[in-house]
Amino acid sequence: MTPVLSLRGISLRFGGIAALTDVDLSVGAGEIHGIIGPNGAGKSSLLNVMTGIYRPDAGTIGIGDASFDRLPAHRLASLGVARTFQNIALFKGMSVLDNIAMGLRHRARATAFEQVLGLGRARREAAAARDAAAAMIARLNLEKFQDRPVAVLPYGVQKRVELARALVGHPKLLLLDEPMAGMTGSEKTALCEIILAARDKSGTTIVLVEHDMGVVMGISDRITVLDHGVRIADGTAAEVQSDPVVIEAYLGIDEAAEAAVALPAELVV
Amino acid sequence: MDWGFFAGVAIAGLLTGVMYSLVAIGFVLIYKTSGVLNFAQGAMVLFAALTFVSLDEMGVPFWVSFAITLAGMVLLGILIEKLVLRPLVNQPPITLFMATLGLSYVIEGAAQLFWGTQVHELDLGIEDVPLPLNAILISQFDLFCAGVAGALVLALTLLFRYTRTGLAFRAAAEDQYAALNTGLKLPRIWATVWGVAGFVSLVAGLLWGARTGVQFSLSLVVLKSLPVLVLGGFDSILGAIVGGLIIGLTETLAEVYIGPMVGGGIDQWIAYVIALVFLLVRPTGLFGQRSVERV
Amino acid sequence: MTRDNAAAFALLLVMALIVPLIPSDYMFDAILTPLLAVSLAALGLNLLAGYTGQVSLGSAAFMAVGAFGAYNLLIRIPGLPLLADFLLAGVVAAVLGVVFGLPSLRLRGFYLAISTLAAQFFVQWALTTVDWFSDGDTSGVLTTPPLSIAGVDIDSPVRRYLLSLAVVTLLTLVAIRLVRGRTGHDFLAVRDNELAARILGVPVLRTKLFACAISSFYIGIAGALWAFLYLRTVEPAGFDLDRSFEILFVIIIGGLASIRGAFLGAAFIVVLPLLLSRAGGAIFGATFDSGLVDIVEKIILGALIIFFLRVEPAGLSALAARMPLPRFVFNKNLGSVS
Amino acid sequence: MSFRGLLLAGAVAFGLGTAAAQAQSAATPQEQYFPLQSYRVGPYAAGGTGFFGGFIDYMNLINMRDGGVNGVKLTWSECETQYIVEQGVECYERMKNHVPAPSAWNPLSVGIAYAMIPGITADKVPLITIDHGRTDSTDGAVFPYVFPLLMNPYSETSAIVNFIGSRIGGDDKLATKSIVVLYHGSPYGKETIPIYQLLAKKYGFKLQQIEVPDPGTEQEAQWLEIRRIRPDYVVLRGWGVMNPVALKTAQKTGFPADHIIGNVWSNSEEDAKPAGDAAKGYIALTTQATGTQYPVIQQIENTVYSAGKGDMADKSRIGSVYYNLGVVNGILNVEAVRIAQAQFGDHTLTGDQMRWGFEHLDLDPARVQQLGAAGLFHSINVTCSDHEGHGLVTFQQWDGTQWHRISDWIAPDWALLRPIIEASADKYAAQNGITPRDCGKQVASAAP
Repeated sequence: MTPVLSLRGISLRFGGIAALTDVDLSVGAGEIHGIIGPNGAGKSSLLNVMTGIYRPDAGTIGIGDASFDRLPAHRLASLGVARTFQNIALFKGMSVLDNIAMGLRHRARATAFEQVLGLGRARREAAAARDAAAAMIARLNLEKFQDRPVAVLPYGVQKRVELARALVGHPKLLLLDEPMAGMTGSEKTALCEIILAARDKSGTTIVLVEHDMGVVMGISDRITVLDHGVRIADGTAAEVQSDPVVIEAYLGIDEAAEAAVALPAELVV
Repeated sequence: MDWGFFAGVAIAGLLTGVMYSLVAIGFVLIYKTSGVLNFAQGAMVLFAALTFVSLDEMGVPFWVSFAITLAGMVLLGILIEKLVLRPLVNQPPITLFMATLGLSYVIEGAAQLFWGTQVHELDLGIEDVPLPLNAILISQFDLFCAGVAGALVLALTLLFRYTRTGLAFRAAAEDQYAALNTGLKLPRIWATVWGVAGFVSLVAGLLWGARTGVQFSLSLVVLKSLPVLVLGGFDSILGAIVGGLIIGLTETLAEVYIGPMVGGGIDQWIAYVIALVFLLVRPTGLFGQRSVERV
Repeated sequence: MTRDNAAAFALLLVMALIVPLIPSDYMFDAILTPLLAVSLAALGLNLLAGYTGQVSLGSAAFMAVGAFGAYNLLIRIPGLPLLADFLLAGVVAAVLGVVFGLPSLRLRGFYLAISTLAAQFFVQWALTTVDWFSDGDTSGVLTTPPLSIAGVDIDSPVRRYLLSLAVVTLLTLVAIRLVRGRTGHDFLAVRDNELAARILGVPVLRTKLFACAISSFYIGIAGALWAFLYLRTVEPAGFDLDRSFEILFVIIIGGLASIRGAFLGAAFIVVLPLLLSRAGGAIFGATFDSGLVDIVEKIILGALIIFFLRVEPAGLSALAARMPLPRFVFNKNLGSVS
Repeated sequence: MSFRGLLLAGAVAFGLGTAAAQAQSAATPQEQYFPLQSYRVGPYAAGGTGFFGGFIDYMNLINMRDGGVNGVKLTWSECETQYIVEQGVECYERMKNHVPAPSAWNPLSVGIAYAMIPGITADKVPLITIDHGRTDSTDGAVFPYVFPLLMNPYSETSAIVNFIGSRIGGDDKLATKSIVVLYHGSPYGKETIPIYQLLAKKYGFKLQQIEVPDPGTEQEAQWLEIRRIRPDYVVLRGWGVMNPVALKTAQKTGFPADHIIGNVWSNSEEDAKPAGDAAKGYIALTTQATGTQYPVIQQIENTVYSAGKGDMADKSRIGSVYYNLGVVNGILNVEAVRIAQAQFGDHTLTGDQMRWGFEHLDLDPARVQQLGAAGLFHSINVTCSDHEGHGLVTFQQWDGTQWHRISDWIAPDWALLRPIIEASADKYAAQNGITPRDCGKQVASAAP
C-alpha cells in the first residue's frame, strides 16, 4: 500500500545554514504521524517543503502516487492536501463562514460570469460550500462566531476556524503546524478528539508538528524526531522515548546513563 | 556616433539625476524611520523655497533667512508629526499615504496664503554657465549641487549607521513597540526625523528653485523623484543617490537618442519604465530591505 | 430584504424618479453627472485596491483609455450604438489594464503603487503624441459628436444624467453580485493572505489579472461617461495624476472594500468643494478676492481629509453603517420599505 | 449622515445660492454683466491675476469715468477655476443663468474654452479666446459665437517666421536657416505643428519640433538635442514653469538667448524674471506692448487706483504683459458693447446682440488713439466670416528687468492661412452636423 506521503533525501539550505539535511519520511494511510524536535530543528521547514512553500535543494516529495522535486503550492488542494499555519493564516476581511467555505475553493469551477448571473453551477457550488462550512461550524461548535469577521475573534477560536477550513474539504492528508500552541488544557483535549475523529471517520492521514510531548506521544502512531535538520529517530511513541539519541538531543546531558535515570515525568506517558 | 556628445549627454544626465536624488532623500528619511511615504514632500520643498525667497526679497540677509526658514521647517515637521501622523500611527500605509496627500493640500494652500501666488527669482550667487570645457557641459552650479548631494548622503549614512540617534531612528523604523519598550522617546525621535527632512526639503527647494524659479510648480519635482525611490529602494539613502544617477542617466540618454524616433517627450514615462525593469529583477529596489514573510 | 438593500433601493427610486424633476441644469451638469462618473471609477478602483489589495495610482490613465477608446470607436465605426461603444471602450481599457497589470504580479505595497505611474504617464504621453488617437485633430481637445440611443437624442442635462445613472446602476449591480460571490472571496483572500489563498487552490495570478481587467473595465467606462456625458470634450490633460489621486481619495475616504464607499467618497470629493466654494462665496464673497477664498477652501479640504482619516479610518461607509437609519425609511418588523 | 443626507444638503445649499443671486440683481438699473472664470491660484496664477486684474480695472475705469457705456453700468462676478477644465465648466454652469444674462465669456484657457463651445452656441452668448483657442474658430460661418480675437495660433506662427525672416534680411534667406520649435506637451503646444511644417516647406528652412513633457521643470535632454542640431533660432511655444527653465537650460547648454523667440504665452515678465540673467536678450512676440505710458493706463491709475478700487494687489505689475492684455481685452469687450448699443439701443444687451457687436468690432488706429491705447495695440477689424480681426503683432526684448519693443507692427500671412482654417472648420461642421451660415447676406437680424 503506497504511503500517502513519502519524502526522500530532502535537503534545504538558507545561504550558509543547512535547515534540512537528507531527511526521509514516509506516512502510511490513516496514520497519525508526529514530528518533534527542539526549536530550530527544521520541523516547520519540512512542513513548508511538503506544501511547496520552500523549494528543497535536493530530494523528492511523494504524495499518493505523484512525486515532485518541487510541489506546486497551488495544486496542493487538488491533491487532497490541507494544512494549518504556525501563526494562523486566516482571511481577516471575511467572516468565519466565508473563511471556512474557502476550504472547498479548489472544487469550484463556475466562472465569474456564471456567478454574476447566478446560473445553475455557480449557485449549486456556492450552496454546497455554505452547507459544508455550516456543518463544520456545528461540528467545531463555532456557531456563535459564524458571521463575525475573523480579525476580532480570540486566538483559540481562530485556531479552530483554521482547522475547520482545513477539514471542510475532507482532505486525504492533513498537515498541522503546532495546532496546540497557546491552547488551554480543555481546548487541547477537544482538538485531539477532532483530530482522532477526522482519522477514524474519514480516514484522514495526519502529520502533526507539535511541541506538546503529552499530546504527540498520546495520539501519534509513529513519530519522527528532527534535530538540526537531521532525522535522528523514527518509530512508535515507545521506541522514540527510550532512544538515547533522542533523549540526548532533547536534554543535552553528556552522560546518556545519567539521563536515563532522571527522565522528566511528562516525557513518560 | 559622436562620443564627445554622448559623454556630454551622459554627464548631463548624471547631474540631472543628482537633482532628483536631493528630493528622493527627503522621502527616504521619512519612510526609513516611520514607514510613511510622505507625499507632502513636494509641498514642503515649495514651502521652504517660498519662505526663503520671500524673506530674502524683504532684505533679510542670506544666512539669517536660511536659519529662519530652517526653524520654520523644523517646526512644520514637528506639527505634522504631532497632528497628522501620530494619531494615525497604527493605520495601514495606504491611509498614511493619503493623509500626507491631504497634508500636501494644506501646505500648498498655506504657502500661497502666506507668500502669495507670484513667481520669484532665486539667485544663490553661483554661476550656472558652462565651464570652458568643450563638449562636456558642466557649470559651477552643477558641481555645487553634486557636492551638496554627496555631502548630504554621506552625512545621513554616517548618522544612521554610526551614531546613537541614527541607531534610535533605525530601531523606531524596525518596530515601534519594541523601540518604546527600550525607553526610546519616540515623539522626540520622529520630531528630529521630520526636522532633518525639513532641512533636506529646504536644500532641495533652494537648488531646484534656483533653476526653475520659485513658484507653485516647484512642488511637481516630486514626480521626477518617485522612480528614483522605486529603483533605489524606499528605505535606502544610498539607493536614493544611486537610483537618481541611474534614472537621470538613462532618462536623458533615452530622450536624446530614442526620443526623436517616437515623437519626443518620452523622458517623463521612460524613467518609470526603467525603474520597473529593475524592479522585476529586485522587487524591493536595488538597496531596499527585502520583506521576509514569516509563515 | 436586508437593511442595506432596502436603503439602496429607496435611494435608487429617488434618484431615478424624483431627482429628474428638479428644474436646474446646474444640479445635473455640474454635480450629479460628474458624481456618477467619479463613483463608477471609484467602484472600479475599489475592486482592485479595496478588495484585492493592489493599490494603483494610474487609474486616470484607464479613464483616458476609455474616453479615447469610446471616441475613436464612435467615429471609426459608423452606426455603432452608444451603449455598445461604452462597452467596447471598457473592454479596450480592460485589455490595457491586464497588460499594465502584469508587472504587478511580482510587486507589493508602494513599489507596486509607484510602478502603476508608468501606465499613468505612458498613456498620457501616447494619447497626446500619437495623432491617430485624436483622429489627426491638431487641437488635441476633441469635441464629442452628438449622442443618441435608439433615436432618442441625449442632448439635455437630465437625459445625460439619466443615461449615466442607468449605466452606473447596472454596473453597480454586477459589482455587488461579483463581490458577494466566490470571485469576491478570491479577491479578499488574495488581499489578506496570498500564500494561504494559493494553498487553498485560489489561482492567485489569474485572480490578480482578473481584478485588473474588471477594475479597468469599470474605470474605462467611467472615463467614457466623464468625457461624453459630463465635459463633452476628450482631452488627455483631464486625466492627469491629480485625477488618479482624486479617485484613490474617494475610496479611502469612502471606505476600502465597500460598494457604497465608492459613492459616499465620490459625494464627499465632488460635492464638498462646491459647497465650500458656495459657502465661501456667500460669506466672504464681498470682502476677499475669489483666489483667497479658493486657497482657504483647499486648506480646509486637505484638513478635512486628514480629519476624516483620523475619525473613521475605515471611511464613510463604516460611519454610515453605524448611523441608525431614520424610522420612516425602513420599518424593522415588516422588512419592507414603508 | 448617509449618502442621501449629503446629497440633499448639497441641493438645498445650492438652491439658496442661485435664488439669492437672482432676486438681488433683478431690481437694479440697466447693467451689462460679464462672468469672469478667473484663476488666481495654482501654477498659472501669474497669468490669471494679471489678465483679470487688467480686465476688471478697465471696466472700473469705464464705470467711474463714463458712468458705464452710455449709462449702462458694467458688472461682473468671479469664479475660481485654477485653470482646471471641470472647475471652469462648473463655473460656466453656475453663472450662465445669471440675470441679466452674461454678455461674453472670457475663460482665458484652451481646455475650458473647448468644453464650453457647445454650451455657449446653444445659449447664443459669445466666447472670447483672445490670442489663443481653436484656430478654425476664426471662420465665423461655422463658429458664430467663438472669437479668437486679435490673433489665432496659426497667425502667431506665421508672424514669428516672418519676424525671423526680417532679422536675417528677408524671407528668401530663410532657406539657409534651421529652426527648432520647443513646444509644451499639451494640446495648446501641439496645435501649431502642421503650420510650422507648412511654412518650412514654403520657405525651405530646416525644421525640428521637440516636445517638453508637462510641467517641464527639467529640460536637460531637450536642450542637448538642440545643441546637437545647432539651429539658428529656437521658437519657444511654452506655458508656465517651462519658460524660465528653458531659458536657464539654454544658457547652460550655451545657446544665445537673443536667438530664442517666445510666442504670446511665453512673453511675460513672470516667464523671464525667474531665469535671471539667462533671460537677457530673450525676444518674444506680443499683441500688446508693455509699460504704463499709454493714456488709458494712466487714467486707470489716476481714477481707479487713486480711489482705492484697483484690483492689482502688487501695483508694480500694472503695465506688465498680462495686465496690459487684460486691459486690451477689456477695451475689445466694452467697444463691442458700445457698437451693439448703437445698433440695438442703450440698454442691457442680449448675448446674440453682443455677438453682433463683436462681428462689427472695427477699431482702426485712429479709433484706438481716441481710446487712449495708441501704441498699446494696433487695430482690429472683426467681421462675420473673420472672427480673429487681423490683429497685428510686435516683438519685445528682455533687458534683464523689463521688456522693450524692438520691431514695428508685423502682419501675419492671412491669405496663406485662410484655406487651412476653412478646411478644418468645414470638417468640424461636418462632424457635428452644423450648417455653416452664409456671412455674405448677414443683416442686423440678431434676436432683440
